[in-house]
Amino acid sequence: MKPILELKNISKNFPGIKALDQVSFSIIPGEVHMLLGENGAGKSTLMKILCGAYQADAGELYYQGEQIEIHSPSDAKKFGIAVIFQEFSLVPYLNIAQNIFLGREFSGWIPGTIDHSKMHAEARRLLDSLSVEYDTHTLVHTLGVAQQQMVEIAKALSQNAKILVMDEPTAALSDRETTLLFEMIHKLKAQGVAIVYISHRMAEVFSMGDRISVLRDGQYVGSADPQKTTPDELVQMMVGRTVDMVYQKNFVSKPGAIALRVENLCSSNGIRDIHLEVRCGEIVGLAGLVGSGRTEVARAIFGADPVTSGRVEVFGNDRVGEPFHSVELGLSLIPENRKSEGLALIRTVEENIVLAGLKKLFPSNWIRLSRSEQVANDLITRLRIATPSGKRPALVLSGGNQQKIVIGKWLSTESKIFIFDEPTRGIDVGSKSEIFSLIYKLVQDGAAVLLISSELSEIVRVCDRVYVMREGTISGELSGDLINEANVLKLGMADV
Amino acid sequence: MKFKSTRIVLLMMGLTLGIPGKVIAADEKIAVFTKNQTNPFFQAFRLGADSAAKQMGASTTHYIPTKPDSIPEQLSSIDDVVVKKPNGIVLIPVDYKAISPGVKKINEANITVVNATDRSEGGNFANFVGAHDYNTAFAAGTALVKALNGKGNVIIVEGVRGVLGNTDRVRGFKNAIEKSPDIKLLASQPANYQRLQALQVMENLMQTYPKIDGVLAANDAMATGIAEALEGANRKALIVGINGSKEAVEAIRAGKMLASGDAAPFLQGCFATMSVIRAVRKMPVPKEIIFPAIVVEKATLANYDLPPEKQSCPTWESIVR
Amino acid sequence: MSNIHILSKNLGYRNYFQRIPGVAMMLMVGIFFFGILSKDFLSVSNLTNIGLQSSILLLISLPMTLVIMTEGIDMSIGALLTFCGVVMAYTLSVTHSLPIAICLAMCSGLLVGLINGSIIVYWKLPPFVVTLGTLGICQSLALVVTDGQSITDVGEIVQLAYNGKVGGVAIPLIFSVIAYFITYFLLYQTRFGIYVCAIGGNRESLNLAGVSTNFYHLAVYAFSGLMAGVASILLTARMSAGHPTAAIGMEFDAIAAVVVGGTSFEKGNGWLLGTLLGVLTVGVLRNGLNLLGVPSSVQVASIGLLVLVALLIDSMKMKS
Amino acid sequence: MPIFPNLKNSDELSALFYRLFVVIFICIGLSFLSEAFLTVNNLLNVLRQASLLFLMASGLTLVILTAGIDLSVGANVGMSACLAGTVLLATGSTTLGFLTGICCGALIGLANGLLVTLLRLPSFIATYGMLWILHGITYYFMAGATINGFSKSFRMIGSGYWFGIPVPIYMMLFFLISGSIFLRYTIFGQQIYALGANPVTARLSGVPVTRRLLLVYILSGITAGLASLVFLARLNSAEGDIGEALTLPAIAAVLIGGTSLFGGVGTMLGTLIGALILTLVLNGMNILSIDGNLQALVTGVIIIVSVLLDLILRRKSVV
Repeated sequence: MKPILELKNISKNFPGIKALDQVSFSIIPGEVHMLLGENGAGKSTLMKILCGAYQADAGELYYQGEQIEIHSPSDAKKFGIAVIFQEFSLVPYLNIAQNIFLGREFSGWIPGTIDHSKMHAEARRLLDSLSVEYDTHTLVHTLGVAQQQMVEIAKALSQNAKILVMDEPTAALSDRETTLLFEMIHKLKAQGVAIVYISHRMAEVFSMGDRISVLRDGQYVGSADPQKTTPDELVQMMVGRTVDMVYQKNFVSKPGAIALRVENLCSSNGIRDIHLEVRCGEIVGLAGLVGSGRTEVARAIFGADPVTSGRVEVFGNDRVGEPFHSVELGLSLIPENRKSEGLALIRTVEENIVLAGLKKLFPSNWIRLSRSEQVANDLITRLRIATPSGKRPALVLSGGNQQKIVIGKWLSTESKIFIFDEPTRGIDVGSKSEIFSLIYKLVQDGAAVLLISSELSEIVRVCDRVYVMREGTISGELSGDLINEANVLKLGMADV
Repeated sequence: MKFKSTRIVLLMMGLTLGIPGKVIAADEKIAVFTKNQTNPFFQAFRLGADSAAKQMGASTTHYIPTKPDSIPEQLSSIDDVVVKKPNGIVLIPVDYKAISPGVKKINEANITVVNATDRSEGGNFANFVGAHDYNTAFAAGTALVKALNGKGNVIIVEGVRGVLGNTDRVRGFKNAIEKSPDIKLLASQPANYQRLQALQVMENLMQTYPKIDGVLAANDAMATGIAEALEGANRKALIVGINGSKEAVEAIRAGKMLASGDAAPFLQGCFATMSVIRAVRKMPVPKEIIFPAIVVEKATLANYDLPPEKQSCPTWESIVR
Repeated sequence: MSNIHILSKNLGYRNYFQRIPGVAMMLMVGIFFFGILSKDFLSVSNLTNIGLQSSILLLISLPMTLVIMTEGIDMSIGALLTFCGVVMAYTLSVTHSLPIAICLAMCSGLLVGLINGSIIVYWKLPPFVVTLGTLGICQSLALVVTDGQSITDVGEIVQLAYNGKVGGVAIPLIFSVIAYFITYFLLYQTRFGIYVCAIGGNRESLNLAGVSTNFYHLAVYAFSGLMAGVASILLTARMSAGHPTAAIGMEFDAIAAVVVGGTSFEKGNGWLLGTLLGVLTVGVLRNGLNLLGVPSSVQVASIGLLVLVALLIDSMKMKS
Repeated sequence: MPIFPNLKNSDELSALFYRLFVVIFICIGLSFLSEAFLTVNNLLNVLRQASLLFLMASGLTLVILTAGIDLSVGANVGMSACLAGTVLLATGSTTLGFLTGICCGALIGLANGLLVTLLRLPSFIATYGMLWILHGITYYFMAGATINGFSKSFRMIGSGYWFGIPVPIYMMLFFLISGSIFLRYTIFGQQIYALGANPVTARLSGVPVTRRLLLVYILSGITAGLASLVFLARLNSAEGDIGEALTLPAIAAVLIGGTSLFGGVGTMLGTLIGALILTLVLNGMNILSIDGNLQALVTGVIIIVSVLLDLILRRKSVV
């Protein structure tokens, strides 16, 4: 089968970095082409070039054999290329239908006007095909993350594209929606759509992929056949160095005193009578489907959402009021959404790192620049944050490094309890393992860790105990050998 | 039942008392329009109006744009007042031309209206009460020229460009100094009737002009500001303002200012109101009452000891014959 | 897209009621209150009165809504309105031809709007600063054209634009209604409207959708300028003169009306009807207080209170 | 020595550099056009005038750093001035006058702060409403009167000299330095930057957002109060709308100074430069006695050009 789209020796430079270097890459109708690579390996740049957001500095594109050029998003559309982006491209105060057909509205009888009814009908049809039933009139800002992702997918499908590029489409999806998506992908394959699928989840890579290509530091490393390769090989290709398998845990954690105790906690954000406790020196997982209220629990514990009843004890003393009390008590939260909740993007790496620790570092309220600089640099080296200097704004760094900054922020406060909310969402394998070894380090030094994750494998491999949530409350606790994917799923799913 | 009858009795008593009422209060409602809240001139005018109304047993309501000197707002207020139909209106138009549609409206509703201070271009009024800005400015300017013995360097500090009063005053100043060839007009810069801006404009002008003998300011606030500027640079110049406001009087007494053209705001208020009430009561009023342009100087200070809020209007006959 | 859409279609009546912004309540309260206290208030003549007085503000508040929806702001619109008025009056005094005058007024409005837009869109300068600059420029131009005088030899016909009636309805009202529906149509029935919302909400995605964002962004400011031109017709007619300081500072009234009407400075969340209500509320308040003969200083304060209370009611609703 | 902005942060440094360039450019231009410009006297004079603007703008800078804005600053100055003036005349005690002015300013700031934090009103509207309310109250009590004639000792702060340099300039320097130190060398400053850049992050990182916002608005109020005192002392009199004319210029100064309306970026020095630019322009136009009709135009153009120039130059440096 000959490729519908071929990229030959594509290069793209940004001031400072070589984002893509001589990358060649082909897309064949009716197959799912898995694209792997660490963050900053050039995947997103490649996508941006495909969808016309960037132009390549060098190299050729061939569409069904003849050479073409993509100068703008509209060109990309001409060639039937559609992209599902990772960071949402939805407009908050437009409704679902308008978002799906943004830029491709159905004209009404007067030129320039819109045929609302037709648009909603079409949107309805699409959503049904994904078998999700939100009203097409709802404004997207009222939707949850997973729902928005589904709208994203619908939007891409609506362009009935010949080439469909998906960047981490399942990152925000619950298992149910994921299966829906996969069915949809199979349908599309049958229709002969070519799919480029970017993912960090090995399971997906092997279950969905027909072909696997790996990028590293903007260069094409090689292809692999999912039948003939193993996760470790892939990881090696991606990272370029042999990493001991990501989650491997080479110590036995010895739980100590109770660090965090939560008693029948209820919050206006929808969670009800939550009981849990985390001891020093152990990693406790908080599992459950997306939307089962894990993040809400974290926020309520941290004081980010108002507590309506129940209590949170930190080392024996009550936590009340705003987050800054929690911080003083040594509680720390690595939020799910690092860009909008974890970082002040326009401020420098250094300022971000010391932000949470200011009070601890400078009890006199007077800042010694040398001190903060030194603290920041220590953490930058310790966490292997890849940045030219602490004086660069945080927004120029890659996802993995940004996540490290968010963690570093809490290391600069000598806090003893860490709540990680999806610490590895959309992060490459390399940084993943680093982040976990970091977590292990913390635990060995006697910190208490509460880990929220959608990746069961993570939960199962890493945690000493696991609380499973369902519909806003805790449906069960697992420990020891009972911790396995099956049990977690059973507790997480609504009773069947 | 019982108290009802008593009430009727009282009421009849009231009537009987009321019968010879021609002489005492008929209590007309008079709407008074002024330009802004902050300028002492209009404050004095309002006080004059109130005192006159009190004397003649009428009542006043004041309409002032919430944004200083806003034409649309004064027009709107006029519309509203016309709906309300007061017995008489005293109108100081924010702009003598742009307000004329409002005047037209008043006339159509045939409400008696007196024009004060700035002579409105269109419409028919019971009469006009005022002292022309031009004359006042001219007189004040002449006072300065006299004090300078007809020679020296002079600066004009203007108010808000585009506001009528300012245009007339500046014209008055200029004509006054043009009369004597040896007087040199160095510059004429706007300071928007603002004390601070006047002060800073003066400071800046002093940098370019080493020798300034006289300053003509379009109102007293600016004049005093300029006085401060000169004092700060300890330089001397004769300053002339306009309005004859309280602070100007003090400044003149203290020798900080030379003079201030007095447009007699209080009297204007008095007689504008008196004439509108008289017109309503079908008593004769002259076509116009123009107050001679007076200049407050050391010599004439005695007449200004009493601040407006303590003054009360002179009798109609004392002025109008 | 607009809140109103989902409200009617989705949530049904109770929520729609719940969502009534503070400004609407203020308006009802105001009408009720003044209606009782002043016999003249509810008279037809007075109500038209309010309508007439609000017309100019409405004409510039409508485009302001769109501008604010694109996360921008137009500080120059008051000065621009003044400038256009002056241009119109001047042309009339020279040519005595109404069509030419109107045409020129609207053109100069459009032109300045385009300038604002181009600087903001193509040079990526913050709208606030840019329009602050053009504010000064327009103010000066108005002064230069008139040399600080007001221009009055504009002839009689002009006044008709404000005092005239068509089929018993005052022309400014007709202006307002047409303007409102045109804007409504643009915002809720056309691509333009969707893109305006998208520019404020998520510009990147609009670009990726292959829409030339800049064009529509520019169009918004152009529209704003054009409407200033239209409003200047009424302004000139109202004063039957051109005056170089007539509408200085009106931009704040417009912005206040828009925001009080429930349009927010972020994420392209706008509501056109709210703007209309906002404008009317201010009009009712001023008129009512005048009828009651409340001292001006109190009026000043109560306008401030109105703005705050209206928003307070909304923020209370948010909480509940 | 980096007391001013974070001089190690190349972006902030370059931003300032280009703005300084604008100032120098204007100065050179003016000194060619008029020999009266480049004299010690005039420069001192410009500085003194800039200091009044800067006093108002310095507090405003903090507010804008938190992505807010304070439109009531001018009205605040007006009210504080009138109140302080009345007290000064009534009691004749300078200290009491000072206290009144500053407290009045601070209280108004507090009111703004509460509206913005507790009631979550957008600062633009909250302070706009406040503006009208303050004016109303001031007009009501002043009733068109002006107050004047203050003691020499009090007027020192406005019109006095120390070592041949006007006192307001010292105040300006004091506010510049203390302001910069506050922003750079106290955790409050850092927290204010963070909270301007991303309030959510700031809150989740243990910044007491509400308190910091209140602090910012109160400080802005206090600077307004102080400005009002300097106005009083400088003018030796006050009326209701004193300072209103300076609201927009103050905001313009902050924005020209490179502080972003979206918060999180900006410096005191930048604001000072902004104030200088505006003052220089006016000073120049007076010195050259440019036609009054054109003055607003020139200012407008300068505002746009200075921002644009900065932008162009910086793009160059980036690419």
